[in-house]
Amino acid sequence: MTADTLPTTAPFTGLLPAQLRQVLSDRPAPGSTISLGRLPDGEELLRLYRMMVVGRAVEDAATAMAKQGLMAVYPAARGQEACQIGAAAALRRSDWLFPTYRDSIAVISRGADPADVLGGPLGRRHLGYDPYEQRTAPLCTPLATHAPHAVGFAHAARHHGDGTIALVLLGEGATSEGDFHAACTFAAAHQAPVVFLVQNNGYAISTPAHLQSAAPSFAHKGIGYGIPAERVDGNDVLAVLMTTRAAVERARAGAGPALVEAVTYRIGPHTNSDDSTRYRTAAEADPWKQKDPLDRYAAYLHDHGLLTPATTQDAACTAEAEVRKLRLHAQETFVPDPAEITAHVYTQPPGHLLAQTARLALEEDSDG
Amino acid sequence: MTADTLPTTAPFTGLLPAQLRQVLSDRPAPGSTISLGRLPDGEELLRLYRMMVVGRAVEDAATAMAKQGLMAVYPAARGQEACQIGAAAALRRSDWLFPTYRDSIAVISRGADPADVLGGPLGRRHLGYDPYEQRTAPLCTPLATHAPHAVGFAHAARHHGDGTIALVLLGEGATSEGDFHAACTFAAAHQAPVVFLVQNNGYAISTPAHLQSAAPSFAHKGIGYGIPAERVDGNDVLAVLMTTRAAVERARAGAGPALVEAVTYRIGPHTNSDDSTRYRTAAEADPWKQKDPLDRYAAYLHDHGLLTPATTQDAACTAEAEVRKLRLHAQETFVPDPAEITAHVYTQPPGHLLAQTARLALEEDSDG
Amino acid sequence: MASLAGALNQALRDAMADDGRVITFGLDVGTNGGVFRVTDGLAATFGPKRCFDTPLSESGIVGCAVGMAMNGLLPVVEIQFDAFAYPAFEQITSHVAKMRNRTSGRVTLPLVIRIPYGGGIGAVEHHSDSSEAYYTHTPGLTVATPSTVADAYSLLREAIDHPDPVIFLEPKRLYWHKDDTPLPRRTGPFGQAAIRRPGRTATLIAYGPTVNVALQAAAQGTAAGWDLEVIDLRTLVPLDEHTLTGSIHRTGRAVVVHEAPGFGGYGAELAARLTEACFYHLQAPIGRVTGLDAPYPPPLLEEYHLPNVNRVLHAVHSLLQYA
Amino acid sequence: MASLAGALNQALRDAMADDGRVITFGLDVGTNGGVFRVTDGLAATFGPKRCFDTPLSESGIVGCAVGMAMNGLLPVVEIQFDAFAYPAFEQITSHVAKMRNRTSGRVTLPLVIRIPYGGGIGAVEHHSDSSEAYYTHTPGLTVATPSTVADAYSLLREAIDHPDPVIFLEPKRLYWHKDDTPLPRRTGPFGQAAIRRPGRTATLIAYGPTVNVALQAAAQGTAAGWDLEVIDLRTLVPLDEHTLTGSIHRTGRAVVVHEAPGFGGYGAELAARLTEACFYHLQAPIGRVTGLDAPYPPPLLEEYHLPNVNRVLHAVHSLLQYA
Ligand SMILES: Cc1ncc(C[n+]2csc(CCOP(=O)(O)OP(=O)(O)O)c2C)c(N)n1
Ligand SMILES: Cc1ncc(C[n+]2csc(CCOP(=O)(O)OP(=O)(O)O)c2C)c(N)n1
Ligand SMILES: [Mg+2]
Ligand SMILES: [Mg+2]
Repeated sequence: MTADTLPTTAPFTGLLPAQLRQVLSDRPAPGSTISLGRLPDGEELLRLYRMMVVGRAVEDAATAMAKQGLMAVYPAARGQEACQIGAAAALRRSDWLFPTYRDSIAVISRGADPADVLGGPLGRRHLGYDPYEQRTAPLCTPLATHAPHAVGFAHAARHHGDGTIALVLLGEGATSEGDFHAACTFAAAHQAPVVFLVQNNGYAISTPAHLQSAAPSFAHKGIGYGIPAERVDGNDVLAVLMTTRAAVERARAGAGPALVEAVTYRIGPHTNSDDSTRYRTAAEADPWKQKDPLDRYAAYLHDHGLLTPATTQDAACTAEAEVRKLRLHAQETFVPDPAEITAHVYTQPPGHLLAQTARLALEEDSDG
Repeated sequence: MTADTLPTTAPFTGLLPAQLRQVLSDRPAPGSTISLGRLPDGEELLRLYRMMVVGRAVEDAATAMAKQGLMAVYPAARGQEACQIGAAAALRRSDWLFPTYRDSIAVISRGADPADVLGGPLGRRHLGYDPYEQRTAPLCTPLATHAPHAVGFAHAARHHGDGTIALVLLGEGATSEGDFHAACTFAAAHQAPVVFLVQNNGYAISTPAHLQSAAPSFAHKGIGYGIPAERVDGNDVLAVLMTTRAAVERARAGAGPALVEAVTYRIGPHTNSDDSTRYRTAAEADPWKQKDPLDRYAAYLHDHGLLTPATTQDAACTAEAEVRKLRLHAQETFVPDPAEITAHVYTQPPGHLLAQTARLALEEDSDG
Repeated sequence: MASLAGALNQALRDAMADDGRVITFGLDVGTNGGVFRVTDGLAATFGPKRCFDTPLSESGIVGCAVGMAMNGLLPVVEIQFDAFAYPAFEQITSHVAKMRNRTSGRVTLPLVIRIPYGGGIGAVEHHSDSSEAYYTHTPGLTVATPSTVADAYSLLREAIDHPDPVIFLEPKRLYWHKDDTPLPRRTGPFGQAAIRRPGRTATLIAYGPTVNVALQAAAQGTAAGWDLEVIDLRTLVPLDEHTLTGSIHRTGRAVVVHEAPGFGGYGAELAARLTEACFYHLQAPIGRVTGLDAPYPPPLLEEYHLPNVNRVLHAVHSLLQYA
Repeated sequence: MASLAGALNQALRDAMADDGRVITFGLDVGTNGGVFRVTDGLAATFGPKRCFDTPLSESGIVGCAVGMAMNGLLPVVEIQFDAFAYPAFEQITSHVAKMRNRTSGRVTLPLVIRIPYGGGIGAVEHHSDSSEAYYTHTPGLTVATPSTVADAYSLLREAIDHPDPVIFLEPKRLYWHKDDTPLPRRTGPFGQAAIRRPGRTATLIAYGPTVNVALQAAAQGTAAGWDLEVIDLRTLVPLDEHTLTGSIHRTGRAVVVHEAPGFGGYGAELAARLTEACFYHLQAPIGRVTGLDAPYPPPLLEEYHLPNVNRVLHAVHSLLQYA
């Protein structure tokens, strides 16, 4: 696609998606921000950069830690940093994010501690952060099931009239699940202020996107619900941010839900226990590596005179510090407390569970 | 819509539906068959007429019988005869139909005995006909769940290479269920020879279609799966037949699944135990009564010199005979056999079920 | 005279009047007032923000309720019939039941899923399932089921007040059952079974639709000189073991009566648990009178499937052959 | 030396070679050979018509299998993990289980739903559920679960040969378990439990992942002078009551061991049923050693959740205090 074929219409004005939206160059000539609205200011641009550098570092560290056995498993988002950081940045602090297992760094970019966000993979608890504190729902594993939650949450927000928006992240594979369908149907029928961001990273484990759907694009799924949709270059953090922000703000203005397909690529395997050489060639990733979201964004900042040695240094240091903290946390001895297994099932546990908990405590006593 | 705005493109050539397709007039000037292909011949036209007359009579008799307590419940399709008869007529004898609880007369029009087809409502068995004999799946109640069955069936047909097509009937309400989504996704991904016919009769029980979906039409749901779709006047038996046949034959030719939305109206309540005055005015039905599918078709046949007193007489007599047989069947004394409850659960019942069946037989003996 | 459906309606109405956070939605619950009329008039009284219809997806209904409960509302959703909760099964098991636990108690879900259940109304297939065992086996769920008009009101109010999610099973064949209990009235908290009839010969344990069957059996049992105790569980989770073991200590014999298939049914848990708790007191194994281990039959066969007075009396008779 | 996963792979391979109607599909089962490699190489051997990947919807997978089974194929589908069968729950309960019954035996569904289940592999949430009780309570389903390499092969072949739908539960922590059983070998039909270790002190009843736990407990129990019998059920439906009652007649005591939560678990049915069948032979109530009544815990806590040798021995000890 060349610059002159870029969409010239404002986003979400029709039911069919426009062509792929880009801001950053993936070619020598710079891209175009046509009709996506005002660019973020310099400070926000640099904050995004720092978040992406931190995100990349956390991704790589977590993958290494999973290989070392310090984590149960890690589903890395290497190559998807622009989707994750760009999408989360489109939210106000008061808005809510509904992420999947792959969206750790989106959550981290909202301010949560990496050690908390990786609580699940670290194996000590199901979820490490407080959803209300982070205004972020639990990282969700059963595919697409968090999408109706976001719709209900947004519906309630509209009920309260508090202007909160819910942003759902999900993979292109998850769009095939019934709950994606339910979520879109309800969102549109009740005009809930919710935005669905589909990260099309090319694969659902080993299954390529073209086996997932025969639609012209994942954005084309919007029209069947009456939800306006856009496609965006998912390795272009500014396009993701600006398109998602357009969606978020139109929802806030009462215009209802929107769908964004961010086209990207999962550079690594599905998780550290997946062997992607079984189903794709290494060469397939090459063009995507050329479009590395971090490199492209750095080039953009550089072209605009924003990337000074100081900012680069600052980002690298923050990243290093976060990774160090994370590693230290993972290496701390963990003293498991079996009572945690039954402690949170009910507010008031039923008798049979209390009896079981008591037996468990006895067991611990006799062991200890 | 006036005749000159009628679609001029062949059906299923694009991913977006054309405008409403019609053949029969719903105004003084006759409609247009533009690009739907060749009209059925005179014999088929009259067969359709007879089926519609029989269908209407069975609908009305069944509703009356349900009110008299001769049936558990009856979900009438009055006003939807054109959808039901037209759609079923698009199939070859070797093709399979996957109907819902509301599609009794579609099944009857394939040759099944009304008393068998109404076996469920009559309360004696879950299903009265042999699916393999009628090449018709059981009438399905859990909404949209039969749609994946049809896709799997069609997939298997393609596997066998036997040219069989599966046609799914479902209501517009059922399109919101996850299984509709799964069925469309699988059908398109595997290019299964299956056709989805959505009877948009305006309501899902009391819920109007516009609360069900915010899409421009139910046909617009096709594009999100990469399934070409068409909208058709559901009270126009020829438009339903010809559009569905186009879909069926293109599937047979290997072009994959298609979606048809037939726009119609449920003239009566949801079932005899529903009170539709709670949620809609009687006046709302008036324009639809003007578009009665039977009247419109009779007018067409009359205009084309096909409706002789003999043919009218013949249809009326067939209908009367069918209704008489049905009533007689319903009034026959039914001697329930409790052993039927456990007889068909397994090919080889497990021990605990055999023991239960034995106890049941003892009970019967001691009672009898 | 209120019917059970009327009592449920009044419970919803009172809860909605008392607390603006209570909302109710589902299929046909708005204008139409629900297919069993349990939400009759609520949309008119409280407006479409508080009582409304949804698109036709049970997973959407339950999934949205989860999000709403996370965001300050108290959703009470209606599933139209028992078997139509199955499309929402993943939401129920993986989220409704687990949310509190997986967030270490940080996110609680105060929501109620109302499900008309059971048979006896001559309905066609998929409209008469007794699916309680799926829910009672799922940790994190609280499961209540009323058998009286007073309990219908009171248990539903308790369910709405409850901090955790409640599966509220409404015995549909009792919807039109009336009595002259004055409402509103609270009958006791979750986890408290009710001894509907005291007795010494044996204990009949029932809930929801089978409580009346047990009571009728007890009444007829007097002819044989039996004095049968009838316990109505009211909530299946939490289970009132105290009342049950107390009763068995007195009677030495017990029969569980439920409509669901027996194999792996809730009665199995009762039998296993109470046998363990009362081993020395039991004169006979705990009997189970249940629906057959078959899909719910067509209307004209349902009477052969459902537990009835004869089968209950037969079970008591069998137990009395021991010792 | 074949692993349990390898035995399953060979069973599929042999069944597919023997009968052209057998096909297998699901998530990532084609090129990737399944996340547990159970379908490894099948797409290469039999081509994409016989072994293929599907879009990401479990309801679609099971729903399509129903249609295929109606149309002359013998589908064997893979669900990736236990909890991901829940989106297919409506298809399983309302169609897979009921089709034969609702068509009065005219439409049978020869299909197999393979589900890796249970914990013990340090997996994150939603990847370790033991959901057998949902299936065993649903009339119309047949439920099998192997604990040995030989049974993995044989039971899967039986399942594929079976005329009715089979829920085939694969204990994921045994996938890499190897032994030197020569394959192929048939080990006995559905409904036949195996006495893995004869004994006279008490009967340990286990299946799938807990059979080895029971065997280890039996081995350790000898130190206390106990001679424990270990029975592997192999199929949960049909249940081999004969072998179980025979064993209890000899031992007078029994403990059920399973990973699923105890409340309303399959063990409840065993306890209830066997107590009724063996009332006079039981010296003590039937014990249950099960997972806790909580959602499956995070990896570093799972050892406290799972039945283990100590808990089994403790249960035996408790039973021996009776009489
Ligand atoms: C209901 C359900 N089925 C299956 C899985 C197993 N699973 C985990 S991730 C995954 C692939 C998801 O692909 P996609 O939605 O594209 O997200 P991505 O992993 O690419 O980020 C699968 C099948 C699951 N988590 N939930
Ligand atoms: C899964 C499921 N949920 C709810 C129902 C109850 N129900 C029966 S018919 C119906 C309305 C269906 O509307 P639509 O699909 O438009 O078909 P129509 O009845 O108009 O023919 C509902 C909600 C059901 N049968 N299955
Ligand atoms: Mg993906
Ligand atoms: Mg409708």
